Formats: sequence, structure tokens, C-alpha cells
Amino acid sequence: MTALTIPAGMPQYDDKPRFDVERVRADFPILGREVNGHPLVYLDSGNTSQKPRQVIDAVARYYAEHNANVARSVHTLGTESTEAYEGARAKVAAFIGAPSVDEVVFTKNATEALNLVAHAFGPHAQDPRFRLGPGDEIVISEMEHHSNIVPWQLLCQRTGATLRWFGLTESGRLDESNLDELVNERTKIVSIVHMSNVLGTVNATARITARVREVGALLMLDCSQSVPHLPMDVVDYDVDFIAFTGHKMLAPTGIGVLWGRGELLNVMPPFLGGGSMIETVKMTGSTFAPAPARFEAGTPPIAQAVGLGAAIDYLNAVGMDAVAWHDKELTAYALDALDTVPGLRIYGPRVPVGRGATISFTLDKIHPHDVGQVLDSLGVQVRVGHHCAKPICDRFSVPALTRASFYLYTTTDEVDALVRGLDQVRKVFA
Amino acid sequence: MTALTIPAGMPQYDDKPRFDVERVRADFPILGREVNGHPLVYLDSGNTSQKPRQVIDAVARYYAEHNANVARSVHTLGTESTEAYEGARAKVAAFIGAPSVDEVVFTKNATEALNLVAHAFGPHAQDPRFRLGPGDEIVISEMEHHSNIVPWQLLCQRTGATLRWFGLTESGRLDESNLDELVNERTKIVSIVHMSNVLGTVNATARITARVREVGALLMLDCSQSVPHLPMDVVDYDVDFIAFTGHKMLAPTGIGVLWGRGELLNVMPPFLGGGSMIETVKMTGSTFAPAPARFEAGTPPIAQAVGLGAAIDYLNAVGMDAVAWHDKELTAYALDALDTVPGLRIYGPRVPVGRGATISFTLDKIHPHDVGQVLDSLGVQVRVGHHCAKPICDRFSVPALTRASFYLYTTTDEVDALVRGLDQVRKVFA
Amino acid sequence: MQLDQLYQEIILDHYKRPQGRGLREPFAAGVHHVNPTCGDEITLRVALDGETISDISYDGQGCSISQASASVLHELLSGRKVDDALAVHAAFVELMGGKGQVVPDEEVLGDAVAFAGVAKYPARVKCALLSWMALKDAVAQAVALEKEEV
Amino acid sequence: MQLDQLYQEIILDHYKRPQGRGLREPFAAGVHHVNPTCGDEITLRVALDGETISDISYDGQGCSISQASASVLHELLSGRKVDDALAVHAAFVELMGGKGQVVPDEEVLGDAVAFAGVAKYPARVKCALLSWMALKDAVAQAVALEKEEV
Ligand SMILES: Cc1ncc(COP(=O)(O)O)c(C=O)c1O
Ligand SMILES: Cc1ncc(COP(=O)(O)O)c(C=O)c1O
Repeated sequence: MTALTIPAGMPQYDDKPRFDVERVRADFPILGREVNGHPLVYLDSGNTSQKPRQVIDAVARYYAEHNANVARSVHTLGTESTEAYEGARAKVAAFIGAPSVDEVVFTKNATEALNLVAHAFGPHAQDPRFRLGPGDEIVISEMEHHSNIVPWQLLCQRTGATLRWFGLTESGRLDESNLDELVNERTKIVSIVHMSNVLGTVNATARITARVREVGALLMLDCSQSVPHLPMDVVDYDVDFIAFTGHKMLAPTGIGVLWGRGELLNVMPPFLGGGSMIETVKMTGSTFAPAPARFEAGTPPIAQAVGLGAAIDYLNAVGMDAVAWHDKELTAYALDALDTVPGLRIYGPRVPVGRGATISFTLDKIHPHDVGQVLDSLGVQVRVGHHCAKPICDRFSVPALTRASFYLYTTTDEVDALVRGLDQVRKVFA
Repeated sequence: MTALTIPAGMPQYDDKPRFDVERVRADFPILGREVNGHPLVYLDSGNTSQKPRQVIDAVARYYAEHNANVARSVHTLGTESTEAYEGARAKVAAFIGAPSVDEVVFTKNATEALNLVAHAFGPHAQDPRFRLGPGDEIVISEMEHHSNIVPWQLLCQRTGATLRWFGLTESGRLDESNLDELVNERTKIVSIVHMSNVLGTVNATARITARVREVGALLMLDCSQSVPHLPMDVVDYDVDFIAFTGHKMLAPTGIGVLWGRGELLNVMPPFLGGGSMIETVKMTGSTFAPAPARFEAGTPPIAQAVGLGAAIDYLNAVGMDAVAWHDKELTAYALDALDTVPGLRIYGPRVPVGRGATISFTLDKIHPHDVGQVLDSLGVQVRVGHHCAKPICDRFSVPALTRASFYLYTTTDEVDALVRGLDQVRKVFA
Repeated sequence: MQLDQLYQEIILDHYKRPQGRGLREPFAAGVHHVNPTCGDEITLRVALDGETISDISYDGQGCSISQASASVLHELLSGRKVDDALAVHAAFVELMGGKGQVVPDEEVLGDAVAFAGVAKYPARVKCALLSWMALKDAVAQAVALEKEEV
Repeated sequence: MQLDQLYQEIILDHYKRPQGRGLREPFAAGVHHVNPTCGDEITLRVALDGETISDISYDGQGCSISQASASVLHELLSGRKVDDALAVHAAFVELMGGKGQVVPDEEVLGDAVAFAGVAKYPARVKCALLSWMALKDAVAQAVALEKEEV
């Protein structure tokens, strides 16, 4: 397998931040287990990541030592819990370069974060930027996860607005050729994925951002796949909202994040109503707290936020630059390795540039379910199916795909195990 | 302090199911800690409960051994996770006597469950029972938690429907004197709390249910406080929906439950849109899965569901009858004990009948914040403030209340510590 | 688990050489079923001749299990009396729901006994059942239509 | 933590015998602030005389900390130049946000130094700040109104 060659004058491999993968692996208890008599080869991190001991312990310790409800008590446990929860918010804010902690809203997952923003739009919105009705347009793309499609479809149904989308090129990149027509004066918001969970494509957003600013629309990025894998700075990116999800970045299930510019969050109407999001409640009417509290109705995922904080500590200790570089090396290796498998076709960019550590493919005419099943019998865990992104399958006229996705604990040995497994698949279905 | 006397002919104390409180306490690691140099006396279980080792471990074990995303993979970890998650659903269904597991929807908390039902109503609902507009009425009560007020206020704002409510009697019970006028042909849904988180009142629902059925409305119970403390059978209760929340019943934060009659859930429109709640997605429109999947968009709180399952196992092992009886004995003891404190006034039923183990009170003119602060200095953790139920404070013309709330690990010694603490409070503010 | 418990020769055989595939006319009722978790699809038609299912024709896409299962279904139930077919159907559903604990009766199930191993793979049970659920739906519609016409 | 660090004698004193309580006329601007987590409320008015805050009058309900803090505020800032008052205000906010690490300057803060202990109780900081935030709001409004009139 060939190595990636970097032209002279560019930063060379040795300049790149590195970490010891084996030491990282030792932190993940699950990586020691066997599946069907083989060592576990977990290549489904794009679906959900595994959790290091540090995160598992942080959650257990929270319950065993500090557990209480937040923002409601003067007692010591309540104060400790509130500090732990708000401390996690501060860690998230720092991790994505948010100018203010108050711009970080905790949700249950990325999906809720996307729905929350969609629900801010409507015919009666106070702020004109969120006023939406017939004639107005929302722009997404053909490479979105269902969670960044369905909320906008439902919104268009409620309001009569029109949903439009970027198409995809053959190599699985956003087709921006009609950008100026697609994003226009009628556009209220453009919401696109930062890194595709199927194709691996990392979308360059600069041209889109420029056009969005030109027409006065808003820009949201679905960063569910990118924030876990790439350094992120929301100010640098010049976006208005981003959504991401804890379980894909070493953290517990049950927690997601909406980041939004404070000025926007504070003109958005409440979404879920209930405890903690109010200023005052009378039977005859209520007033609401400023963001982020306004959008955190009811008891929040406290222990899960604490776990997310621990996950961010872990990622920071490894270094997000090093994570990104590990991903890139592994992807280069895997693209090369998969190229050697007869009958294998990759969907998405075939060069390790402008893409992340997620590779989807078909193998001959063998159905991905069967591919996945044989791989599983060898301990190799990949995802198969439509990956919650059916329009991509439609776009490329495939019923389903097999996907291998990597993370900081993935090794080249595991990529080799995948390749060997695919040989076995071909034998069974020869 | 006097004991409760049971008239001859009624079941006597000795007939009651019991458990060993000290053995239960040994399962809760946090109960071994100190606060401000005193043993922790946790009297804030109505706010959130503590967690037994069995629940903490079940969550940690899930992450360390089985973690994967659910309902999306053919691989072994995915299958194990799906079985753990769906197994938890089955435990919940059995715990509340649900006729079908498909009637159990996992949410992030009780608040989301209440909002989900509120969002099913609207002017264009396909099923007439959910069609709501000007002239239609929704009935709640003055003893609701904000989470069962604000969603209905927001719904009325969206639709032009009218919000009405039951008043309260002086002793903190529902005033049903105007039931027939309040619940009438215009009523679409009655949503009331089963057990008040402030007054402790357990509402007898039979008359209300009868009237609701007579006028063809729907009935929802907010069981956030009751399901953790009392045996529940949704068929016996003849309700349409109930909501409750994991963290108040020994389970993790980040998980709640909506139970609804299957026939209703399946005519309700989706709420949050995204992965896992769809049947098929095209850019031009989508169709949706049947309940419960329809209402579980995105990656659900998997580990938290597993923790809830472990909590239910724990409660079943102790026995819900025994939990309820423990609550009743403790409440009787505490009502008597608090009666000895000069200047203390209880809000809510003053007899241990038709009420749960939650007692709210004022002490002279001392502000609850100050009461709570002095108690905290002695290790006693109570909640102070409006308890997310401001209308109750308005009803009884108090700015705030102090609340002690008990659970299966609470002892009479802890009630004594509270009473001693209140003496101290009076000394500081004499 | 042993992979060949799942991928019995019979299953691979039906997958590679499906029986009765293709949509045919005439038919009494046709349905389209989807497995939303994996995207497998089937279009299935039944033709009735009095009390007998005279043909089961189908087309679809999916994994070896779902395709082989449709082929076996065609072979096993075409030409059978409706009541008989539904009895076999019930036996197959029981087998699939049995988590590998149900011993299949080869007399009743024929080639479909090969799916016994699938029952141990919860994620694949839906694949095996896709065409069978479609059949049940189609037969119910066809019978109902026939009654209306009488 | 020591309870009497929080409940300094000075605080209990102001709580039991509040200074300047009650709403008075005339006033340049009045505001109503609420602490949503605990329900404490304050209505506060400021009267201006040129550059001077000639009166701070208030009414409200809340705990000893919030009530004593309003009383201290009245005593400390009534009759002060707006700029002076805002400087004291800034020192108090800094003290409260200091988590117990900021050493208060008694010259500047007077009786308000007694609140140093409150800074160690995050849940109570908002109580101490309630009237101070209201004052800042009211002064800003009053000054703005005065400018408009000119
Ligand atoms: C009666 C009642 N309803 C609803 C809730 C809301 O529960 P959660 O905060 O878990 O959504 C609570 C608890 O805070 C409650 O006591
Ligand atoms: C690109 C993308 N967007 C959104 C989501 C939804 O995240 P969640 O399921 O945690 O809400 C995912 C993951 O499933 C994803 O990959």
C-alpha cells in the first residue's frame, strides 16, 4: 500500500502531532472484549463512539458522590451538581470557541438541537429573520442525515415554505454550481452537514457562508460528525448555529449540544415548556428566562453533561490536531487497502483530502446486510444499510451501503482485519 | 409523637409489606458521605432521587461491555445494545401495567413527554380528538408543576384554544366542586398531576375520569411523583396518557417516559423529526414509523434506559407496596414531628391519607432560603423556593416554601435531624 | 455463533437462484412492504383461484436472507389452499420469534426450516419475515376483495 | 463552611431592621426584577438630582441576604454621585463573582463587605445581587431619560 506523499515545502509527517494509539486503547475497556471468538474490531464510530474509563468513571462518580438536581437548590449537593453541570457547559464552550458559555444549549442529542432551531421559525416569529411562510425558502443538501432533513420538511409543512437542496457531484461533494440561484433573497436558513456520515466528505463552507451573508440568511452546520474529529472554532467558521451530539465524541448517550449566536438565541421563542426555562409562571401566562435556560425545560441530562465534560478533557489531552491527523493517516491507509479488494466500490471522495475517517462502499452485488453479517462473525463491526441518509442512496442508486468509520482508538491492524474479512465475504457469496 | 391508629377490621400494621431500610441504604454510596461535617441527610428526593450501586453499575457495565447504537446495526454489539434498550422498554411496560411495550415512548424527561402530547394537538390534526382551535378548552389545575402548565399555555397561544384549571381547597386538594362546568363538551384534554410535588396531595381521579369519558375528552396524568412511589396500573386507572421521569425513581438523569394508549399514539403526528422515526425519507417528503419509534427521533438515551431498567428491577425487588407503606409511615411520623415545631405551618394535607411523602411548610416569617441554608450547614438537604409550581405559592399567598421529601432510603432519624435543624434555624433568626 | 447456521446452503441456493421471482398478471392483490431500519423492499402479488393461492409473484431488493425467504415462500405456498398457507405462515412466524428455541417441523415448513438459524440473529429476523408479512397482508386484501365481489 | 461567614451580624441586622425600605415619590425610573430560580422579587426606584442619586427606594420579598443587600445598597449609595455609585457597584459585583477569593475594600464598600462570605455560596450570589442589578438598570434608565429631556 502506498503512503501519502506530501510535496516539499508543506508541513511533513514529522511535524504532525501524534499520540500513542495503544495507550489510548488501554483506556477503553470494551476494546478488550471478544466478538464471536475474535478480538473486537470496532469500525462503527460514526454511529456511536466507544467510551474511555475516564468518562465512565466520571458519570459513576457523579452519581455516587454529588448527585442532586441543578439550579434549584441552595443545599450543598445541589450546588456541587450545578457547578458540575455548568462546568461542563464551560468546557463545551471552550472546545468550540464559543464567545460565551450562555450560547451553549444542552439537548438530548443532535436531532433535538436541529429540531429546536427549526421550531424557532414560523409565520408569527417576532424577529424577521425567523419569520417564515409561503414563498420563503430553506436550503439543505442531498447528503444530509435524516435529522437534518425531516425537521425542515415538517417545518415547511407547517408554514408553506419551500425546501430546496444542493445536489451532489459524482465524487460525493456538494454541487455548488447553482449556489447563487439556490441561495437567494428568499432563503431564510441554509442548514448543511459539516462532515457527511456516509460519504465522509468534509464540506468547505466559505463560498456558501459568503453567499448566505450576502442574502441575509442564517447558516447552520450539522457538526455531529465533525466536532468529534476536527478542531472547531465557531467564530472562525462564521456560522450562526451548530449542532452536535455527545455519544459520537466519547461521551454518554442522552446529551447533545446546540450552539447559537447569543443574539439569535435570545430572540428565538421557547420550544419545550416547563421547569427551569421560565422567568415567572402564572396560570394566565408566563415569561421566559434568557438562553440557554430558555431552551432547557425540565431536569436536564446532568450526569451526561458531566460525562461530556470528561470526554472533552480526554480529547483535549490527546489534542484535536492529533486526532485529526490520526484520522487522516488511517483514512489514507484504508482507502489504499480497500482499493485492493476486487469488486469494491467506494462512494464519496477517494482521496484522503477534504474528507473524514468514514468510508462507505459496495462489494459486488452482495447486499450490505450480508457483508456486515460475515464481518460480524469475524469480530468486525461495521454499519450497513441506509445510514439514516436515504437520499444519498437514491442519489447513487444503491439500496444500501457498508460503512467503516474510525476514531482515535482505531489501528491499521483493524483496517487489515476489515480487508481480510471482505475476502471472506466474497468467498461465502461467490 | 403519636402513632397512626388503624381502626379494628382494617388491615393492621403487621399485615403491611416491609423492608430493611438500613440494608437499602447500604446500596446507595452517596448516603455514606458528609456535608459540612455532618452525615448527609438527603430530604430532597422529590427533586431527584439518589441512585443505588446496582443502577450506577448497570450504566457503567453497559458502556464498558456492550456500547453501540441501537436499531441500526446487524453487528453483535448493536444487537446487544438493542436488546438492552428494548428490554428496558419491556420492564417499564410491565412496571406500569401497559398492555403493549409499543405504548412506551422514551423521552429525555417528563417535561418532554408532556410537551410531546401538547404538540399532537393543532388545528389540522387528522384525528378529531387532537383537533384544537378557538373555542376548544384544555383543563389543568392550580397544583401543576410548570412542566404541566407551560406546554399547554404555549399550545393555547399557537391555536387560540382556552386554558382552564381546577382550583385548590384550603387543605391543598383539588376543588372539584365545579367539575361538570369545568370539564365540558368543549374540553379536549384534561392534564393533571397525580401527586403534587409541593403539597404531596395524591389526586383521586375517579370522578374526573368519569366526567372526561362522558364528554369525550382525553385524560393525561403527570405521574412524575407518583410512579416512583406508588404501584401504578395504567389500565386500572383508565387514563389515556401518563408521563414520568427516570431520575426521580433511582434511575439516571436524561430519561423520561410517555405512556399512551397505542390507538392514540398511532394517530398522533410526529414531534421531533430525524433518524429512527421514519419509514422512508425522500428529499420531497417522508413517511413515519409507527409508535414508539415515531416519537424517538435520533439516538435515544440508551444507557439511561438501561439504567432505568435496573432501577425498576431494584424497586420490584423491594416491592412497590412496601415502598408505598414505608412512605406512609414516614409521612405520618414527620407530620407529627413537624407539628411540634413552633411557628411551622404545613401547606397541603395534614393527615397521612391521600398524600405522599412530600411535606412543604413555612417557618415563622423566616424566608425558606434562610431555612434551607441553616439546614444545609447541618447536613440536611431540603428544597426551598417555588418548586417549579409558582401558582401554588400564589394560591396560598406565600412567596416560597421549604420542602422535605422522602424515599425508600429515608429514616425517622433523618426526620428527627430535620426537626432539630429547624430549632437551630429559629435560633439564628430569632 | 456459527455463520453457517445462518447461511445454510439452502438459503444461499435460493438467494443465488430465486424461484418465481418477477411480477406476474393476473393478481388479486398486490402490496409493497419496506423494512425501515435497513431499507429492504418487496413488492408482492397473490393470485387466487377460489380457495387456492394460484400464484405468488414478487420483486424486491435486499439481503440474501430476505431474498431467499421470498423464494422459499413462493415455492412453499403457491398452489396451496389459503387456510393451509396461513397455517404454514403461522408456523414460520413462530419459528422466527422463537430466538432459536423452537424446533421446526420439516413436514410443515419444507425448505423454510433452513431459516431456523436466523431466529438466533434478532437483527435479521425482520429480513426473513419481510416477504411473509407482505404475503399475509396481500392474502387478507385479496380475500376481502373476493368477498366484496360476491 | 461556617454559617456565620454567610450570616454576618451586619447582614442579620440589616435584614431585621431594613434601611430606607418602601417606595417613595418622586422618582426618575423604577424597575422590577425577579430571581427566577427562587422567586425573590424587588421593585426599586431611583430619584436623580442632577448627577446625584438623591434617593433609592425599594420594596420586595426574599431571603435575609437579598433583603439585607437592598438595605445596605440604600444606605451606601443614596446621595452619591452616579459615577461614584457605579464604581461601588462594580466593586460589589467583583466581590460577589470572586468565589471568596477577592479581598473587599472596606473604604469603598462599607457595610457591603459583610457580603464577602456570600461569594462562597454560588446559590446565594444571585440573592445578594438582585437589588444591585435592579439599581444598575434603574440608573441607566433614569440617566437615559434625563438626556432625552435635555
Ligand atoms: C409533578 C412533576 N411534574 C413534572 C416534573 C418534571 O420532571 P422533569 O424535570 O424530569 O422533566 C416534576 C419534577 O421536576 C414534577 O415533580
Ligand atoms: C451527520 C449526522 N447528523 C445528525 C446525526 C444525529 O445525531 P443523534 O442521533 O445523536 O441525534 C448523526 C448521527 O446519527 C449524524 O451522523
